[in-house]
Amino acid sequence: MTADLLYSEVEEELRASVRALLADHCTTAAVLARCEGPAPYDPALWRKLAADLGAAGLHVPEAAGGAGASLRETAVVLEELGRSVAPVPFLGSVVLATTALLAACPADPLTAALAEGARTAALAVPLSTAPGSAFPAGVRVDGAGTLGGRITAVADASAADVLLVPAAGPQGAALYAVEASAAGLGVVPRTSLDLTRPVADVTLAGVPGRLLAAGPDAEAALQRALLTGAGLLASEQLGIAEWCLATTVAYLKERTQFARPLGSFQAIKHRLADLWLETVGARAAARYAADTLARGDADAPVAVALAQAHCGALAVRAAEECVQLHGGIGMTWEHPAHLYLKRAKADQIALGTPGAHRASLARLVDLPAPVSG
Amino acid sequence: MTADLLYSEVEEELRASVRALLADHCTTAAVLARCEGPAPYDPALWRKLAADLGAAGLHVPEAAGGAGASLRETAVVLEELGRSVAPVPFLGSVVLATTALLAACPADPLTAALAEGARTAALAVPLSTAPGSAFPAGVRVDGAGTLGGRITAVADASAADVLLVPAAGPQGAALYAVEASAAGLGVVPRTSLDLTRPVADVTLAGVPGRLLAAGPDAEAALQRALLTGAGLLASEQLGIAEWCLATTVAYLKERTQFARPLGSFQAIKHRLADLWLETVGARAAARYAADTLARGDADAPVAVALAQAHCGALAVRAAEECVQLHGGIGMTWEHPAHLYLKRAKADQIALGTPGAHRASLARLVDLPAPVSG
Amino acid sequence: MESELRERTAALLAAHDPADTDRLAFLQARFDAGLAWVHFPEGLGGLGAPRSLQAVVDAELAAAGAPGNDPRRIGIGLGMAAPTILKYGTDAQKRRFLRPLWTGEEVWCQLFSEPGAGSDLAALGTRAVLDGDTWVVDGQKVWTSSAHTARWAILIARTDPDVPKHQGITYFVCDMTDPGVDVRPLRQITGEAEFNEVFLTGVRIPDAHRLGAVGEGWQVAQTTLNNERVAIGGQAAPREAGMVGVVAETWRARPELRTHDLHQRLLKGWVEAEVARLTGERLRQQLTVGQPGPEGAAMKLAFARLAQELSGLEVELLGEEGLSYDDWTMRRPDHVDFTGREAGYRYLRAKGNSIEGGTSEILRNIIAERVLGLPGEPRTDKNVPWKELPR
Amino acid sequence: MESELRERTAALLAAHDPADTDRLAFLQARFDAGLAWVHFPEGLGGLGAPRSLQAVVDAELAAAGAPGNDPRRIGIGLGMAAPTILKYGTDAQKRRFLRPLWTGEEVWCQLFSEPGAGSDLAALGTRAVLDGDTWVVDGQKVWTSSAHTARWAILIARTDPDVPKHQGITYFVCDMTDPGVDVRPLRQITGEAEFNEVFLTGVRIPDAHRLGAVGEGWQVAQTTLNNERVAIGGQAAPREAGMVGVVAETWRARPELRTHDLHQRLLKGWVEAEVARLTGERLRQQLTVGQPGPEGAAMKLAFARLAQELSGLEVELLGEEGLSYDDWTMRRPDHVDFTGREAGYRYLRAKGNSIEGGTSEILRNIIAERVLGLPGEPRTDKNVPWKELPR
Repeated sequence: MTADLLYSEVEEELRASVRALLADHCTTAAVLARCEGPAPYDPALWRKLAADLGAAGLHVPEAAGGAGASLRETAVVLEELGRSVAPVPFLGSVVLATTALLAACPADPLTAALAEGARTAALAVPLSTAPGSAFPAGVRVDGAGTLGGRITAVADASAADVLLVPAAGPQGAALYAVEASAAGLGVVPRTSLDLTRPVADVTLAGVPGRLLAAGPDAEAALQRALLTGAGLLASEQLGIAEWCLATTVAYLKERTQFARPLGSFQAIKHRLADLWLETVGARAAARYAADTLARGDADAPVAVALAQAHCGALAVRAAEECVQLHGGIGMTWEHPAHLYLKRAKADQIALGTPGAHRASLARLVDLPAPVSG
Repeated sequence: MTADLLYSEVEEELRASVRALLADHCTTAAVLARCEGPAPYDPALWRKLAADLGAAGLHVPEAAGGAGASLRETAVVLEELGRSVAPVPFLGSVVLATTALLAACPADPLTAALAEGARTAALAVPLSTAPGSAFPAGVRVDGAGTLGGRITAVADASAADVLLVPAAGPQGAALYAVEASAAGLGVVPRTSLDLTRPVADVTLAGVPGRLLAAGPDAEAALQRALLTGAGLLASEQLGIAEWCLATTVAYLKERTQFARPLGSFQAIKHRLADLWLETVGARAAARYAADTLARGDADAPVAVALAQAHCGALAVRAAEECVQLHGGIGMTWEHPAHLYLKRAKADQIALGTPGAHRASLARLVDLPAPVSG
Repeated sequence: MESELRERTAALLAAHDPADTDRLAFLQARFDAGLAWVHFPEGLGGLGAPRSLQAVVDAELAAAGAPGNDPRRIGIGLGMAAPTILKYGTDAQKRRFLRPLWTGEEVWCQLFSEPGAGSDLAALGTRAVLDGDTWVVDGQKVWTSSAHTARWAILIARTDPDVPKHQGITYFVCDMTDPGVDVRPLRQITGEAEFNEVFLTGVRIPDAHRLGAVGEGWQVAQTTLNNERVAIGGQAAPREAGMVGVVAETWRARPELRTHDLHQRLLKGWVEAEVARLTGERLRQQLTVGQPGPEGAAMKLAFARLAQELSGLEVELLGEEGLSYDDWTMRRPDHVDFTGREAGYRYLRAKGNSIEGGTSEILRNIIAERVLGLPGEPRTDKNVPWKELPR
Repeated sequence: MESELRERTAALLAAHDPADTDRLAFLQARFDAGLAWVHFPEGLGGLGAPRSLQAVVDAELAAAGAPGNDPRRIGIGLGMAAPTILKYGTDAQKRRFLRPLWTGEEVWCQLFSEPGAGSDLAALGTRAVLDGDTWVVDGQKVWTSSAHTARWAILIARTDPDVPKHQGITYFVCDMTDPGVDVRPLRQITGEAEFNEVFLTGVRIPDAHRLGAVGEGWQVAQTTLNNERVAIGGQAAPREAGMVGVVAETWRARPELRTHDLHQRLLKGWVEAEVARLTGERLRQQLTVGQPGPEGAAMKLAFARLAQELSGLEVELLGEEGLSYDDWTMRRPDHVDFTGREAGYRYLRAKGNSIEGGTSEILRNIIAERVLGLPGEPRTDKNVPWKELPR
């Protein structure tokens, strides 16, 4: 194996910068206060992260206006964003939309705008879309070249300046850029399970779009985005799990019951040891996914499915244990545990459930299902 | 629900008698000593149980030479036999063969001989056959009316005086009685995972048989035997789990580590509490299966599949926990835990795995599988 | 006895035709006829009859269209306060409290848990100090359902901090209209607020409202808590009742959502749910013939695990739809309704099942020690005065 | 350094052509050339080089067809005795023991565990009493692999029962040919006997064979045990190595055995196995750059769980064939071979994975306390003289 599963010094420095930024500008109290208001995303934080710190362009080549690092670095940012359930459209804009754009037409000026954090985009597919799904047919291009149709449950759409819309064009699959301000475009936020990454329904009625790619290029761009999104989501899930584990451990060291710290009770200790073990595994799996994606390694589809199968379930379990082991306080709105639980549960569905990814693995590693039902 | 899930006083008395018999004549040391020898079954114990105590004829109607009780009482005997991994051919003769015979032709003199414990039979199907399986085609009836073919992994065959053999006859499915002493019949014991209920391969070459039932009657008799066997096996599995739990609890109360009884460690306590909970559930499920079978209730197929799905997995888990929580001593041949582990694991395969029974439930309770693989 | 009950029920219905009797008047008449809870003593709503015969009365009254007392609204009074008052109350207390409790004229709540005393309830710090013949209470309680609708509360407070924690507790009936009682809603992760925080500041309780002796509140509270656990675990239910039925229905109605992964998990959940149901049924049958088993704690454990597994499965099954939530608005429901809301709500609310009314961890301890007889852990808090405990 | 090693290896090969050198003579020459374990000191089989460079030497020698020292046969000597002798031994002990240990001339075994002291190893009761300059040892040890082939044993015994249990232990090298050593095979649930019970009756050990100070045997033993855990967890492996590969192969070869239940479980097991493999690979990479992580204990836990799950799944997958066993004959294998035998053997043998070399329960304690920093449980055995402990 030639994969590098460690974090480089540069990656650790990047992590420290992002973590410091989030510590200052993304307290859980602030996230909690914002999530029910009219503006669930934090534009100031987003500007600092995407533009000032340069996190939006890490995996964009320098020639296309980015930092020329790789998806490994972007994954490190996602770990930290997961650890703080930050209300920023990073997954939608930096991971999904930017990856699709880089695959479709990297020279497009939008690429540089996204990489600089000057503009924000979203990929207009339901967040639940798994890699390998059929090209969406919900939006059609009419004779006049405008787009019509509807896409449900799009992540980060309400924070986007521009939407990348897969559509069924005259020559088949096509990918368009549509301005959020365009007439005929509607973005209606849903009441979302995940309070810090709400989804929205997008409707298009005769909306003008700019063609980015068509045919196999459009299909490949979408698949690349979905695969990359699923793979890097594992890093976010790792971050969620790490926060939940660390927060729970800290609480249990302090909280006393029966004149002993709760964390001294063996049943609790063993559960946390098991959770730690799975988290250690998640780190290896998420790193492997990021590394194979960054290198364009042929094993990337296996690595992504593996990471999602493991990390998707782990993040939920870690958040559930966090709630349970905090006892009553973990059930209250004022404690941040529920923000992680809701993000973890939504992430479990996002870009393919663990079960869907295991089904992919069955094909990829030749462990076929029984022939009959 | 009209099912009676409790044990009647008569049933509790029966249990006490069987348990007393086994305490005297079926110590684990004796079972261990016998299991590797040339005679893995204990004929003296079998005679006392089947004939003297009358356990072979409990569910046989008085008119057919039995006690006129029901499968509920037979299930109680199985609980106790499971609790002591008794090396007697009860499942093969009393449950599988007798049930098939009662369904095929209850007036046959063999019924009374089996009910009295005067003779011992086995049902010649692989022990792994699940209810609902297609009628076996391994044995054929030739023009001369004799039987030829092979049946693998038959439980209790080496202890049987007579084999009930499903065969493909001239008019389709048929059930024959074949004397174990008949020329051309071979019963070759396999080296079996389960040391206390070995399986054997049965070969027939021109063996004369006595026709017991043909066509749909033969098919129904076999299905009735398999369904009853699977349902009552749950009681044996309950007995295994109860022995494992009780033995483990007793050991952990006594064994000291770090100057404390091992059973005072909370992680251990919680595991045993969970195991107890599943055992309590197994008792309810096994009783429900026995009761619906005894009453011929239409819900019996659901009850049997449910009981097997739960109890089959539970017995294995209980035996595995028994080995693990005994530490090194549980890994030794001299400790009886392995006899239960091996029985439990073989029972998990016997008469359908838990997965096979869950698949049955999917059909029975209308929870269909996805259409495509 | 059964025929006498049928006669009394008929007489009640004859004297108070449900069709033209005021609801409250009917309930009061039923109480006075000894048909409220037949196992209670005569004069206190019962007839000293076997508890199992209540079903006979209930069936006759239901058939006649008689009004019920809405147990869901007054569950804490019926399930916890009443048995405790019956066992420990003075005659005056029983006469004063039980009738309006049963009819629902007066709602009750329970002031037990504190922010620092949940599973370790005996560590509670709310203080009650005697001033003449009145106790003055200060402290904070939490997880109090119905506090905002309750007229009375059962309350435990520390009356002696100088003795070990179990010994210095006393049990009271607290008037929720006392000006020192401040009830604030406690919002949960579902968005709603079923429970309250209750701040007690100089609340005055006459000594006549003490239940049991001073310093024996812990023993009195055991009666309350044992009844709580029975109430949670003891109900019979048809197949596919509860969470499993909700998921099974979605499964049947929505073939396009099915996958083999979900199918296998659903089947496992169905098996667990049906086994739990049969276990509960067996428990019910044991109680009927007077063999109470220890399965009550097991039922609550199983119920919590199932509700969590199955509701989590349902959200996954719904996929894209599972990304939505029905409503985050803060509401004040008067009971938990798992089926009246959507999957996301069920998923979040079920997380409380393994915490409220005894955590799953505590229930496992109870099973291990009381049922299996495993030894307790080394205790460092047994003989230490409460005021010296770490907290 | 690397080039120097290559030169030395070439010189060794030039002076001792593997094609016409006796196996033992070659191994001795290799040891004397400092190429046995390059991180050991000069004169003791090494050159004080970085441990990671051993791979360079090994590769060159393997390419030249040089004989190896069969680490499987002498694993306890290499993995446990050698690091301990190196750290705590006198110069005389190092010179006497390390060379024949490495070449395999002398096999070693480990006399640590006792019937009453497994996870709580420090509770051990085997006594060693000084008689002049010789220790006289009496007691019983258990789970001793290689005892029947070993020339030497590392042994811990109690030399002072009047102090707390960790303080009264001393560490020895025991001569297995002493007439007081009685080795008996210990049969396992698989039918075979990998291990032994060792009865020690008046065994005489010269004080010169003590490792470390009297009463400091517990600290010395930590070196041995830490090396054991690293040895178990630290190996890199290709995808589908181990139990998962066996099951996957059966799955691919036998389509008629497949069911959806087994398929889902196999996929979960495959994911777990591959995640564990990547975790091990990450650990290896961390060690290479000198960041040893605490993942070693995790690897052993994960390995045990996986081996048990997957071998249990394999037996179920085989169905009727799973009812058979290959052979119950008592054998004395010199190593565990999971792939050389059938499914039933794998299933039974894997049960030991979570017991031997530190139970999974103890490993979870270690992770919780040493990695997560959770507080220890109340201890009642810390300051009590060994002889007063309950047992």
